[in-house]
Amino acid sequence: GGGNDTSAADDGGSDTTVSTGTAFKIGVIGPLTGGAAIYGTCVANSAQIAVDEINALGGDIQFELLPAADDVNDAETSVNAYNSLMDKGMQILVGTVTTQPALSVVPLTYDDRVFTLTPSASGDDVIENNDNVFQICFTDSNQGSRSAQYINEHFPDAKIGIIYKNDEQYSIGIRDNFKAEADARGMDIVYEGTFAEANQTDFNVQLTAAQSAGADLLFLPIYYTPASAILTQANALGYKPTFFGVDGMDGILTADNFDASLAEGVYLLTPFSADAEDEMTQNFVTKYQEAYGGTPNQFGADAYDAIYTLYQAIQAAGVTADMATEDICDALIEVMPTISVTGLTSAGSEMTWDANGAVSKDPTAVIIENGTYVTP
Amino acid sequence: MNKKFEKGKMVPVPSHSIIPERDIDKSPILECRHLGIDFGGLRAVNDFNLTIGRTEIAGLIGPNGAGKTTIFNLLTKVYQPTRGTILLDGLDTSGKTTAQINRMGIARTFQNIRLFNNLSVEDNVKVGLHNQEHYSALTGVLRLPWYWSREKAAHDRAMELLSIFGMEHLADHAAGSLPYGAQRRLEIVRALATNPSLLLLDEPAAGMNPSETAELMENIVKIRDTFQIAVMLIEHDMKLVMNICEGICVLNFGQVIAKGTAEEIQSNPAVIEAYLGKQKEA
Amino acid sequence: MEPILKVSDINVYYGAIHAIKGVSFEVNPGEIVTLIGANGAGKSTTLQTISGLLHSRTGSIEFLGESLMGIPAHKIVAKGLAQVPEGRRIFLQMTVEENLQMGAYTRSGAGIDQDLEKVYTHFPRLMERRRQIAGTLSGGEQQMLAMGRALMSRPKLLMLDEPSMGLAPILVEQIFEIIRTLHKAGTTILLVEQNAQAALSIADRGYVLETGRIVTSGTGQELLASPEIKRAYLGG
Amino acid sequence: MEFLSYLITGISLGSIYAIIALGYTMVYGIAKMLNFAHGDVIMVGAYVSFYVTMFAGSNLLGDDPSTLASGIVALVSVLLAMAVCTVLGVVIEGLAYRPLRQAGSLAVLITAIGVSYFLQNAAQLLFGANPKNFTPIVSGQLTLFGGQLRISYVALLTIAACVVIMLGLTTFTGKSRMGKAMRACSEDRGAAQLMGINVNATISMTFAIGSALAAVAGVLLCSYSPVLQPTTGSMPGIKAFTAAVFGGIGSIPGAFLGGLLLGIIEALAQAYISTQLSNTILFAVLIVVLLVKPSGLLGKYVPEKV
Amino acid sequence: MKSYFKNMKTITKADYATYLGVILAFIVVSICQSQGLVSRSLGGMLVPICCYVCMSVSLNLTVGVLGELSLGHAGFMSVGAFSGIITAMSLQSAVPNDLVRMVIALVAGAFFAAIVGFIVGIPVLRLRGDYLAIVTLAFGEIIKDLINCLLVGWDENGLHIALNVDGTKSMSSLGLSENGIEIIKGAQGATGNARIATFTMGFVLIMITLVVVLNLVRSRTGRAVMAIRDNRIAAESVGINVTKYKLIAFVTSASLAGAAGALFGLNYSNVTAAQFDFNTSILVLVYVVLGGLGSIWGSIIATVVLYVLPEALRQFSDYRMLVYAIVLILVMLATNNPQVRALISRIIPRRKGAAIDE
Ligand SMILES: Nc1ncnc2c1ncn2[C@@H]1O[C@H](COP(=O)(O)OP(=O)(O)OP(=O)(O)O)[C@@H](O)[C@H]1O
Ligand SMILES: Nc1ncnc2c1ncn2[C@@H]1O[C@H](COP(=O)(O)OP(=O)(O)OP(=O)(O)O)[C@@H](O)[C@H]1O
Ligand SMILES: [Mg+2]
Ligand SMILES: [Mg+2]
Repeated sequence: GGGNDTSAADDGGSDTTVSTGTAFKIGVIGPLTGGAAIYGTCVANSAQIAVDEINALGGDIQFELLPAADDVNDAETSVNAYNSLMDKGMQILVGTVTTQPALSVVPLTYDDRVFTLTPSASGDDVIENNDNVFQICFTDSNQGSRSAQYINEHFPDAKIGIIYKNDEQYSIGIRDNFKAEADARGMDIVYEGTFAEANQTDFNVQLTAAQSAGADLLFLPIYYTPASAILTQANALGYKPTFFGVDGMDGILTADNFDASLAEGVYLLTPFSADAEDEMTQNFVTKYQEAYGGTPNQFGADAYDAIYTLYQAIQAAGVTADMATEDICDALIEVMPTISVTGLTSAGSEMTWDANGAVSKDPTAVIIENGTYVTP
Repeated sequence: MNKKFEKGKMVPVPSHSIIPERDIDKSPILECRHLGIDFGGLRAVNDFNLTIGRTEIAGLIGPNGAGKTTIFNLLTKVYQPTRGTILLDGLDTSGKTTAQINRMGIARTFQNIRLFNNLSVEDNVKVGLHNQEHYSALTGVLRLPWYWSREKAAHDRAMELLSIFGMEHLADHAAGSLPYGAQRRLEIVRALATNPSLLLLDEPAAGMNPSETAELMENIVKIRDTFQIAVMLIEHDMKLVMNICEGICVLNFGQVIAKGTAEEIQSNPAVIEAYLGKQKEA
Repeated sequence: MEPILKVSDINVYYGAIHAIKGVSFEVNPGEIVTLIGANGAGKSTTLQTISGLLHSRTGSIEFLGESLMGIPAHKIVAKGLAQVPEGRRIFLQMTVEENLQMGAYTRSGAGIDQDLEKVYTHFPRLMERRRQIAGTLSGGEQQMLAMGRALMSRPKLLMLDEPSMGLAPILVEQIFEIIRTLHKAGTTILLVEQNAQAALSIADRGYVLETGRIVTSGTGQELLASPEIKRAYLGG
Repeated sequence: MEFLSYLITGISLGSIYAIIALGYTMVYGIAKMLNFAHGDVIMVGAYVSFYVTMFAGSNLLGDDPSTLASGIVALVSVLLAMAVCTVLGVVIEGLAYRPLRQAGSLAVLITAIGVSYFLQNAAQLLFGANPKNFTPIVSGQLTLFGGQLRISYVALLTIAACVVIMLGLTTFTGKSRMGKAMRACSEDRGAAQLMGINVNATISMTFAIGSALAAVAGVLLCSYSPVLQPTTGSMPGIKAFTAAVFGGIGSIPGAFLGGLLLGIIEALAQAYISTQLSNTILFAVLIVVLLVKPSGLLGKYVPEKV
Repeated sequence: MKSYFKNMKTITKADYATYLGVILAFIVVSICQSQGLVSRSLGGMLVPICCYVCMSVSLNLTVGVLGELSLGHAGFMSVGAFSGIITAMSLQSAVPNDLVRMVIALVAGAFFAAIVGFIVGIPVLRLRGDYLAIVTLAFGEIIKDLINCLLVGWDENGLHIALNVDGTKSMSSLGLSENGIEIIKGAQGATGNARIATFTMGFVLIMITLVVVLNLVRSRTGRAVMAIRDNRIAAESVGINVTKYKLIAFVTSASLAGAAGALFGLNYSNVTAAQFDFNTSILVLVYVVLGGLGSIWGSIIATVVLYVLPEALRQFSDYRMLVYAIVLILVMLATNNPQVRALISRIIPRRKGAAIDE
């Protein structure tokens, strides 16, 4: 632990206290309630783990993680959440968790000159028209075109079906880029079906249609909750195409009571696997399970990496917590393109950033075999 | 005499009239010809013919379920007639809506009181004045001078009308909170506010005690005299009907069984049998 | 003789309105007792308080020697007290026959069908319309139905709230005839009427209610003869 | 053949809507209130069934349970879910709705919304935000036409349950003493009391039945589409409300028909017109039907006696 | 004239108190803001609060005054928001002044919402009670779905609009020129909007809404509308054209919601159709009912309190929505408790003929 000042970091299970003035006040915004709560809570918890680790190092750089602010995955509430964090003196924002709220919050952080590092808001627009926003996750366009490329290379004759969520930017963004790339490569897309927040548990019609259109590879640029329903229902229909997911698919093996055998042979592009053998992942997953129960998903891993990235950037920039927020911001913007970070989600290599804020790490495809991710 | 009112027979005006002598020089205010309506299989009203003079007080009586209220509903287009025509002041009313009928000159009260319960007594009357004191919604929102002058006129007129029944002091009360009798009177005032030429009253004395009824009788006559309008009323209180109705039409099973003056009706055996019973009084 | 119904010193409020102010009266078994009074005097309120739909803040109501205070309305019916409410309040979307059956809700099995027949003989019109939806009946027909329905519970005390309202003269006579018949058959009746003349002439005793208070009482004949009553309620 | 499978999808989805709608219609018809918390009772029912099955799976049944054993577990889980939901429904009614008996219908509506928020958020705290994958109470399917047409047993069970419940409720409200008491309460509570009907008990009973149905619906819904989370009930709840209105709210056969049609329209619209606009099509059909028949398909239009 | 004023006294007093309260609140908040006494959190909520106040006051016109349950009010807000944003974004170069552009956008929002309100209103108002509720709900969902497919861009050739029903179209199919702006991108909504809404404008909009609603209610039109609410058949029998007055109330309500929506849209750099869903309609309905049907100042207070409440409850973290739900239920139970009501009516004496201040 750091000093013995009374400004307790938060109520999130931290045993560290930090001295006033030397700790960077970091805010997290994400959905803690509502339908997307699972992503937000995982981010908040994982960030806490990373912050505790860094504070425990006892170095000059200490973090104070403000209580995570709930945005219910809603653009309007996220602005309120942001303002409430600003009232609490937030200097750096790790957030938001999802794209739509990010689009509302990012212009504000830009105006306020608050350095922003989003773990998982992957929309291309999130880092457009600003200099202070950086992503840990890869952008939707990146994933979409990479997926198309991979499928084209490994399944050249695939008849492709796509099921995506038509009221979520993440899903649409990946699908649009996938389609553009696929069209450019002359790939054969035989079916496209959509669903919305309101009916994201029933896919019988889409699956029947995909099946009768002869799709033998289903591209699913969606999160794992609806994906688990798709796998279950496809199985019930006796429809067995190759499923190909993106990073949102990560977590499917840990979904409560999900019959993991259904996910056998599913491909996905993911930077993170909770059962990877490396020490870093094991450490993170164990801590997470101890503190919060359950297995963290890729959102959490991104958040964990975000905190460490921040740590490294602050070191590189040599900023201190007593500096003005905008100075911290400018300094960090300066150094971001220069640092390289190894993390849970960098797939063994290093992450670097361009000046625009996009991360460069290669989305790698894995296949689920015997309940674990394997590089095919 | 009775032969004149034989049902189903087309006879020139004003011989349908219950008392043809009244307003003999003027055309009748209301003429119903072969009016009828069915509810499913039930012929609620059939071949109803009636003519009412300009300033006549007419009574419509008959056993319960005879179709009296239904006739009011037909006249005011709450129900669309299955058969027949209604002429108001010589104009055909077919295809008109209830609201249009009111603007043409028929106002009514209801057997089950229908007031605007949450509005004040004064506002109830002002709603009745809706088409009398006219200004547009925009004028109202912008409160142009015209708004003020019309509102003042409406207020004055409402108070004047309420004074017929001496109800000015109740102006601020919510209509729904009034005693039953006062509610019935308010309904009449509201109907009068629409400036009708024919006023239909459905059981105006129901729920009133005899002294209140006596007062009501006077007021109905007073209303006819001051406004020079025709009044048609449904009532089971024979004292009221026999005393103020100049002509009475008796209905049974949707058919007219008798028309005439009070004396004629009271001595008509068919009416006694179907409706009056062995009368002791009135 | 023990009164079948004994009301003493009840006070009923509608929010801030004090509608019944210390009313006391009693009904003896086999009697017809009538409450008369102008509009808004509190007659209906009194009946509703007895049948448990409204509650008195003070006093007591005893029926067959048992206190009714605090007993919910549905249990009071089961004790043999039925009310024909003002404004009929029949079940508009049920058929005529279903309405009558609802009247016998507290009873089981025996005699319901006979009673149904009895009601139909009292009111042949209801027989004709037994399958009609009650909401489309005429006013008078509905009144008959409401009375018939109350009779179906075979009440020991029947409370009638303005049963003649809106009825054709011939039916008014009939209604009073029925009241007389019921009375002869041993039913005790508490009658509220605007038609004071008719009510007082069949009543054993009557009470006059004015703005929530009982102002006079006496036998039916006494009240009929009283000049004040004549002026105020008989349109004399 | 495709058409048939879409149709069957539609019918089984529609049957679920119908069961929920039956609960809605019961409560609406009798208590005259829109119980927007109904959808969340569904969710609670599903969670109860989920945990019972989980518990049995890990503690009672072996690795390879017999069909009979898992069948019994399924049945017990449904019964327990019904029991819990019945109690929940009665408690909600007693605590939140009964005090509002004299208040306007909108006050009750808003309270129901409050209850709905409460149940959803309580569920998130209790069960976590992580979605559960629900194990269907029956698995397997009927294969017809040499494998071209598959009908899952869940679908068959749902359809059968729906028909049985509809018939049962129709008989119950039409014929039984309690059923008639319910109809009487729905029309005029004061008059019903004068008939000797215990209004509070009757309304509690209505909620008990409605909530038990919600539990059944919850289990079937999650057997059909296996993702269970705190918000699971809200959209089906709204759809079912729509179905109830579509069929004529207050009418039991109407809720059945409305639910079924809604499911079929939704499935066919998704299959043949647009998955994007399936809700739009569904709601557009609803509006058109209501314009032609303002009281819903089977709603009885009792004209106001003037 | 004098006696007339005397008669109107009680009503106008309540109205003027409402105006005065709003003006005072605005002045106090503005002063605090200039002194730096308003936290960012509260400051950021001022404009949305203004929007929701207008929403609830206008919904009160439909629900409280007209007496029809509408579950799709957010749909009109949505129409207003997007038409407002399109207007403001297209005029960015033509009308450089933010204030003028904002006013034009608000008018556009109100106008288009009124048109949609009219189209929806004609069929909808033939229905009654809960049927109306379901159709407005359906309409709200339809609007949401349609806007989710809507692609809009602007360049010097004017507006480019496309409906992406089958997923085949994207922003590029609009064929915008080099310096065109993408305004609405389907489900992603409108992104990159200029945030030009101000608290002052919000205040002005509230005042306009209040004047329109209160003056309408106190006029011949308002009486007709309330008469229809209380007894449709009786209203017809005194010559009131029921459809016309229902429509007037409904369209007015819709267009005020549209203006509120436009202001809302101009306050965020990103607005999506999904934000104006059924839950938002319900939220506004909660404000209205909690504030008291027909009570304008009640709507205002309920809106402010309930909007701020979830924010004030942030310290409860995970429990905050649970606490919110409990507070909501308890308040409903308390305000409808006869004893509490009697107490309130003793504290705030009411006019005997309570019409709208009930
Ligand atoms: N909407 C309707 N549907 C079916 N039948 C109806 C309808 N309205 C009235 N009736 C029937 O038509 C007949 C005439 O009813 P109406 O109300 O006109 O009687 P009335 O003469 O006014 O009787 P009362 O003096 O009792 O009020 C009755 O038998 C009634 O049942
Ligand atoms: N629900 C109510 N709310 C408020 N006041 C009421 C209510 N019901 C009745 N009152 C008032 O209580 C008093 C007594 O009313 P009640 O109905 O008992 O009179 P009544 O003697 O039966 O008159 P009527 O002959 O008109 O039926 C009246 O002043 C009436 O205005
Ligand atoms: Mg009648
Ligand atoms: Mg009475």
